[in-house]
Amino acid sequence: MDIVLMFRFEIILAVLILAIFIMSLRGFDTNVKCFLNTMNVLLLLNFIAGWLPLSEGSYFSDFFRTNGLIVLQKNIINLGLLLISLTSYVWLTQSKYRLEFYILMLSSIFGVYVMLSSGHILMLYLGLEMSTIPIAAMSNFNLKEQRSSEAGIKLILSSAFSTGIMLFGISLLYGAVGNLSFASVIANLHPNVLTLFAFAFILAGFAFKMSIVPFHLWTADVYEGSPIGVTNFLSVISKGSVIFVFLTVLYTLFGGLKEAWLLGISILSILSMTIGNLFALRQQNAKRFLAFSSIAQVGFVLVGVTAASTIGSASVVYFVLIYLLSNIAAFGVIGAVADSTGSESLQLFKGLYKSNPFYALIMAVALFSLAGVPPIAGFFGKLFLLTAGMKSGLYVLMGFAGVNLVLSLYNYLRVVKYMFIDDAEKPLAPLNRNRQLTTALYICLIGLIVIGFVTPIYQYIDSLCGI
Amino acid sequence: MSASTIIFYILATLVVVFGALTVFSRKIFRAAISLLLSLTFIAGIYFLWNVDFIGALQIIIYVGGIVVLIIFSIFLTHHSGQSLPKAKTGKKLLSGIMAVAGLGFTTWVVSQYVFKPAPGVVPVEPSVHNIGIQMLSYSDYGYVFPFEVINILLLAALVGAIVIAIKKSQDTEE
Amino acid sequence: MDILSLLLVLPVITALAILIVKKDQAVRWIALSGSIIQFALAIGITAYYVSLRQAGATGNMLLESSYEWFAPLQIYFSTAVDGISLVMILMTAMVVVAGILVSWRITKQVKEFFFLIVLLSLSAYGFFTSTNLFVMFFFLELAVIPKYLLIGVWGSGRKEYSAMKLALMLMFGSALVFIGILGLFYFTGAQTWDFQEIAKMHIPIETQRILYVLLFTGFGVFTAMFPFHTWAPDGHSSAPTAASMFLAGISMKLGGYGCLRVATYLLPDAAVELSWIFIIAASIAIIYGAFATMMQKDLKYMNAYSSVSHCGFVILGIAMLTKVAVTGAVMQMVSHGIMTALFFASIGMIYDRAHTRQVDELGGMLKQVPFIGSAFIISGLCSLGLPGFSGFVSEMTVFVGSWERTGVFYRVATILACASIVVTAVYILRAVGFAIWGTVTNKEYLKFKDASWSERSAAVLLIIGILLIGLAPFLLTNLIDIDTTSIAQRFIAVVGK
Amino acid sequence: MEQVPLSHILILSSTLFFLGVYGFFSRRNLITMLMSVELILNSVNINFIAFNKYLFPHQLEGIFFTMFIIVVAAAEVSISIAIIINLYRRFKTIDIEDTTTMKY
Amino acid sequence: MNSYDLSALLIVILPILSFTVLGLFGNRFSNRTSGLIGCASLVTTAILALYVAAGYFFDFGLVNGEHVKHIALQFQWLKFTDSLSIDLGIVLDPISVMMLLVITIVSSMVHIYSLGYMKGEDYFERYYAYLSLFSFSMLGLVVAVNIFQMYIFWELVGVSSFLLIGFYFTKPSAIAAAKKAFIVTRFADLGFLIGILMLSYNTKSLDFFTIIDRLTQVGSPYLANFTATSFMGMSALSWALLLVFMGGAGKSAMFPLHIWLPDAMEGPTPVSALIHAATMVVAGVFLVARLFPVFAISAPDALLIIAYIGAFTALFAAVIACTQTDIKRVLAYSTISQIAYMMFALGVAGWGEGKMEGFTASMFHLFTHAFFKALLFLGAGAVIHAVHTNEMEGMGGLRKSLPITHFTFLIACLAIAGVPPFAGFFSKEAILSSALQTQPLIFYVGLFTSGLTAFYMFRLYFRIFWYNPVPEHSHNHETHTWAMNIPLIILGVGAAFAGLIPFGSFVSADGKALELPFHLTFSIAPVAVGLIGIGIAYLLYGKKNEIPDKIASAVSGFYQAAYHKFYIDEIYLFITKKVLFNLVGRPAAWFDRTVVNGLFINGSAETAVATSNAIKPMQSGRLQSYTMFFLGGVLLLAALLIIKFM
Repeated sequence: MDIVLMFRFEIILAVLILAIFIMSLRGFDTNVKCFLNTMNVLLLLNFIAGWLPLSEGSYFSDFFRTNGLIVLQKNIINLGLLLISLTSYVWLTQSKYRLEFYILMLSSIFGVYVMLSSGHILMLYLGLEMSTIPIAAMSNFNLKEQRSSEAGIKLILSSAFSTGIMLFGISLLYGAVGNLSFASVIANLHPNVLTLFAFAFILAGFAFKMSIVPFHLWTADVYEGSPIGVTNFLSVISKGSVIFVFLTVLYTLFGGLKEAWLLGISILSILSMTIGNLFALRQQNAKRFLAFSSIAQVGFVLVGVTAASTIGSASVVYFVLIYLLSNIAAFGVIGAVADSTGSESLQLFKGLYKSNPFYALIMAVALFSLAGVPPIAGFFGKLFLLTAGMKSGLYVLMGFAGVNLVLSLYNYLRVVKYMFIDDAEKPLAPLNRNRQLTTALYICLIGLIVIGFVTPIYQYIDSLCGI
Repeated sequence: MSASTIIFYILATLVVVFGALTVFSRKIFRAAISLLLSLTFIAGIYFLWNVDFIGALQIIIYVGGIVVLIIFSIFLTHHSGQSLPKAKTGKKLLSGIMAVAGLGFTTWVVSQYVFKPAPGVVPVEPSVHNIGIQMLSYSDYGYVFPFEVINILLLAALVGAIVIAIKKSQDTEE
Repeated sequence: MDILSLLLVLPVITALAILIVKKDQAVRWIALSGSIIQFALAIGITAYYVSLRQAGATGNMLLESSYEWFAPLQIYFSTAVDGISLVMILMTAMVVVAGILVSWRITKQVKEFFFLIVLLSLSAYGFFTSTNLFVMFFFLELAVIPKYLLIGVWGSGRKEYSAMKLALMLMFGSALVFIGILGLFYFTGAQTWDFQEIAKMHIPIETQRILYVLLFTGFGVFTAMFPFHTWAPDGHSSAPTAASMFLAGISMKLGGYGCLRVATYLLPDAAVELSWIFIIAASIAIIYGAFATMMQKDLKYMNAYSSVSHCGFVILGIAMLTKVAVTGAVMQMVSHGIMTALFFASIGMIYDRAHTRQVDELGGMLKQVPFIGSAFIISGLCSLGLPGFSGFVSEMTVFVGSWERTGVFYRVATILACASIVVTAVYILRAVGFAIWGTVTNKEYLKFKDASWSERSAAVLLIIGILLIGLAPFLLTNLIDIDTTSIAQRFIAVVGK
Repeated sequence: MEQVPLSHILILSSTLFFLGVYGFFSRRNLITMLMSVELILNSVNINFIAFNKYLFPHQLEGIFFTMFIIVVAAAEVSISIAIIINLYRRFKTIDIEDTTTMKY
Repeated sequence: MNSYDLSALLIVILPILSFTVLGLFGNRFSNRTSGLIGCASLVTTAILALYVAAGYFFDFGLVNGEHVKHIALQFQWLKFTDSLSIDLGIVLDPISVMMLLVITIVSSMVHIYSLGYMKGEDYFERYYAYLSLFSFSMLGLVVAVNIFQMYIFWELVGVSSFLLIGFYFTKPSAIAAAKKAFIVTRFADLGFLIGILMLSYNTKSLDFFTIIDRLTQVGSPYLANFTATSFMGMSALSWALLLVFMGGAGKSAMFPLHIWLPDAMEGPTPVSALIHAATMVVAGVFLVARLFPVFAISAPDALLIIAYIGAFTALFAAVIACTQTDIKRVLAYSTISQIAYMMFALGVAGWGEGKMEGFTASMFHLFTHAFFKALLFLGAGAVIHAVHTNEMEGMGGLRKSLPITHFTFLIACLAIAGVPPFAGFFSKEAILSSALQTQPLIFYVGLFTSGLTAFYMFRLYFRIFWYNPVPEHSHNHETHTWAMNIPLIILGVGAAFAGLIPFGSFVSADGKALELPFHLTFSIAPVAVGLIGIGIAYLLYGKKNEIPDKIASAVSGFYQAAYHKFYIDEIYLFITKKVLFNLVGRPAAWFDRTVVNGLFINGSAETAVATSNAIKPMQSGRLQSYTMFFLGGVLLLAALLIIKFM
């Protein structure tokens, strides 16, 4: 029974994938609404099941391990999954490949779980690949759009390249430590030429997935080209999960190289924040805009990562939770606008508050959260990251973070300005609201407001990170 | 210098030469064949090292699977004998510089580091038998979990590839 | 629930009520009654505080309470007040009531407008009452977006540019502040945000130096300290009347309060060593702001620059570190808060009618709208430091206090500051002469109606405030005496006396 | 048995690796880029096997890693090829220089 | 609190009460009611002032034959430190009581006069409110116990003057004049303020009498400290006192801060009589008198400078007065000249037996001047009221139509010209004699000025009342009503007989009675000079003739210069408009817009945008270039880490 509980996330996912196959065999997926609603209910159940009692431990000779924090991270991912499924409702009703969408998405999630639970670099690698490859396929799902295909090929090829780089680093690391289970790496890792070299290569692999500058260049193009649900998934689940794993990688796996990675991470953090924000400055496409914004956000995450302690990981996990809600909400609104107009231009948001106050407010809350403006939860998320970052006393890093707070505020306020201050030449008609999207947006909204004030959430995260 | 060493160096040279042909050849089909050969010689090196299983895997999956897939796709997307468009010289130069710099750097790094073999251990024969047992074992050093995981990956890849590449009838009508 | 939390809960309730009701008129009345109750509450708390003090309560701050918030990060929702924060709260409450009254005739998106206004007031109350630096920062930041939206949506002129500039510059300031606060959190050895705790720590001078400059500059941005003042002129001039009143009256005081409470109080050694930087900045702001004011043609620009100049006195007083100067700075904050609110209110009333704020396009206002004209003149006279109004006592206190710092440098700075009173007279009289006196230049102006009841009540309220401080400054100084003493206590070794 | 020095093997793999990198950077055809990726992965494989054999023969870690790399590569290639075919079929190009509709 | 103290308090309180009532509810009253409220309160104060003066000079103020100071009231208003605080209070000593008398009497006269003069004007109640405010401020100023109290009321006086000058606020020239008056005096007050700061810092007190004590006692450590540092040959104390004097010079229109006073004539004429002739302008003299012991004992060098400034101003203003054609301006320059008289009288005085005569003389002149100058202004007001112009051109031959005005005006002119036995004779006599004792040069200047004074005053007199044989517009204004005539008569009596008071026994620097010297032989010279002046004036202006123009053209350069007030206004205008506005204000505003905002703030925003554009090619859409960045990043990172940590 313990084992079942330990593996419940993976088991449920496998069952879900199986169920979809069965449904497809029974022709169940032809009834679009029924199928999608069933899926949403199943994902809700999946989310609820994640909160069943916890069982810690490791299995399969450290290939799989679990603890409170990992369970929490998986739960956060599950929440994101559910919300993305809800926000993609309209797109899915129009798409021919809703069934495949779910299969691929769930496989990717499976990869994420593997990655999160990994106790061995092999599993880390497998999880990473497994969470990426299906998405590359998914981002090509708008088959008739060249942008979508481009996104797919860019993602898969650059991902393959990055995997190659990372594997090269792993192979050298293997040469240095002899066994790639976490325990062995931790025990045998010493800073020397080879390990530092290997570390840089491995770091780059993770940095690629998190779209950290200068490994980020695929991000904007892929985000722009992919269907919006996939973009959402990429920006939230892929990125969030890799951030979670990254914590383990740095704090545990490469704890022996702390001096070195502190420097590396600081530099990457500064680059990410600055370049992400600078690029976001000019964007007119909503998805590209959010792509660069998410690059900058990761830069902030790295600031928190530098703390290398409980507060570091707690603040990062907390932030990812908030970031997930904010981004899903923002993409939800963008999706609603794009679905009815067929365009993702930010210009469409002009005067949105007058024509669609609900969407405008949700978008504003999401953007404020991303910008880190009180009383939205993003404020706390961002500031806790900075609080964690200050622990190492890196004034230069903090200075850049400060400047980037300003830059990012400009970026988000630009959109807020469109929505609240500017008038549209041709106002949008009131967008239709479906129950699924509205539910998801409300969940995000409430989450974004509540998470900052209901402190047990942070305390819970903190207590888990303290283990 | 023993025979195996000499064979190794020959194989290594071949691997590099055909690898180079893969990336330098202007004819795509020729490039594909060079890749095939290069991979095959790598398999040769594996055989030389007595890791027969991996060598076999290399031939089956790489040579028999991946490269064939690639060649198929070349057939699908190219007219025969078509030369590849020339890359810009600047780009080539830049790529070359980066590759050479990287190679130099890497060589320097591995030459700096003294690799230490694990002391006094009993080697395990990389036989198919041993590999098979470990592959499906769930005790220490058992790889059944990743083995299962990769199944799902392959499944997903299958589904994804089908969705994208399959030619549905209604597509052609449009 | 303790009484200070009530001070924060009330605006929240008001804001929620505003969100719920439908009719514009109801929104206005809810906002007004909420703010009046808040004002009454503030007075009540002050009375209670005074009675506690008279009963012999010691301790730097009274009415302390603390709730757990983010316990793992030592963030507690702690509140307490002392005399300084009380006078700031009173000032805020007064300006809020006046601001709401002045905005009575807003018709565009009424609900949102008053919601944001109440939110702004909440941020000020929170800032002044919290003793936890993080919470303080929370409230400091809380005000940024409402300000942006108020200017952007309800503003005029180059509102987008101004609003954006304001938001960004204030964000820059808060970023500096936050880094400074983090430094205090980590490097004082206490791992606490509670500034009363931090005050007890001995912080190494190297750390102090960095943090002092960061914090003072950061809060200085809010106070429109040279050279970070340029958000003020554009922001004020584009903002709707009530927002200008809040910006200049309250928001700029958040900065001053922070400079005093956080930067100076917590880092005494660095303050002694490095305050010269800010004395220079303040002197420049005072005299240069005054000269720049002289050249302005737009009334709001004029008052905005004059605010820069006047807030220079606040910085100067704080940086001079003597008890009298600090007292003067606090008085100047309160005085300027009310005075500038009145100034903006009367400018706003004129603008509502004439749709211009250009000095040379106006004229004859005193004849046409005597009440508004008189209000303008009164605020002008207060601004130029006429005895009987609040400006005089506060400026003089700053001067006397600054003069207590011996040394040529401090003397020169003080003299420069004093010199500004002449320039102030020039620009105030210029504005009064051209815009308020004189003959009506435009036939349209003959149709103007004098102030409505709401405008009258707002102006009267603020004038009462100005006069109260101007005529009975001892009320104010007695209230804050114990606190300025305890602040000045930290510098006695250097500054003397 | 006299062995080839490990460093020579590493130089071989590095050479292969950077050959792949060069190909990936300079070839305009998507399929040749894919082939370059295969070279990169193979160089990694050589590393793993060599380390396993030379340094840590008591476990089969490197061998297993290689196996998984090969399998994953297969999956990756299949998806890539699918996308390439789709791209070619609909947009008649597999030139990387043409897949630049999204930029800046 | 005895009845005297209470009266003294009431003197100060009543005007502010009437101000409050008129200011808040004035628009609900009829003009008549407003006027009566104002008059009633001021007349009451005048009566109370007489009562207090009588009490002080003959009863409670007289201790062992000396007049000692009496603090009627004092309370702490604003505490800075334990030793420094602004106290408000009422001190009664010879000079303050004397000033109380002057102010209340002149003020009540003006209040009454205005009932007639301002009849039918708009904002009548506001006028009375301002007048009351002024009276309050002036009274508060003279009874100040604390130097800061004096500064407070000093500023209030300034602002009420500003409001009254700008009373015709629709008239551009009035607006300009009001601004000018306020700004010039404000500039002077800056000196006063810094002087206060220096004094207070060095004596650790703001209390007048403590300051005086600490700076005059021999061996006082405060004094030693204060005089220890010196700058440009003068001790810090002297500088502080000179700065204080600068404030006084501003209010009292000493050269070169006199320029506001002639313009201030834009105000209603009664206001000029009250503020710009009798009371406010002597505040500077009063200030120096208040600190006289410090000046005389510890900083005689400062006092000397004051004396010379006074002497120069007296002469300078008198010369200008000879050329002006606007009758109020003539009076204004005359006022400047007369105040300068008082000022140098203080300047030539010293401390110690026999040297303090100048002090008493100065106060005496202040006292008598108040009467005759107020009278002159009110008379001029009556004339203007009748002919509706300020310019001499429109006047002449008015003696018939304005007999009462004519008669009182003549008395005033005789008084100011120093013709015995009118008031001015005695006070001027005392001043000149004290000047002769210490500074002969100043004596001669004073003597010459005295002649000039007689000349220009009678020039004025003849020009108004004689000159033209027949008045063109002879609508008889002797129906001026009692309201305007009674003050003229009362003041006329004062101007005629105030000099007969044995002033020295009441007011002196040290409180001891002082007999002002009176030598018949000495008087000959001044009186003769005065008569000569009158004679010349008669010759030139007794009848319409060509001689004045001829003389004017004969010395045209000098005449023009004097007529244009020696171009001082232009110099000021140059400094303010050209230098301050163009060289400081405009550059400051420009710097702020362009450099601070443009370069620094917008510049950083533009830099961000420019950087954003500059790095745009990074995101070229080319996968291969992306991966090149990737590899480059990896290699650099690896290199960095290896270099840094190996």
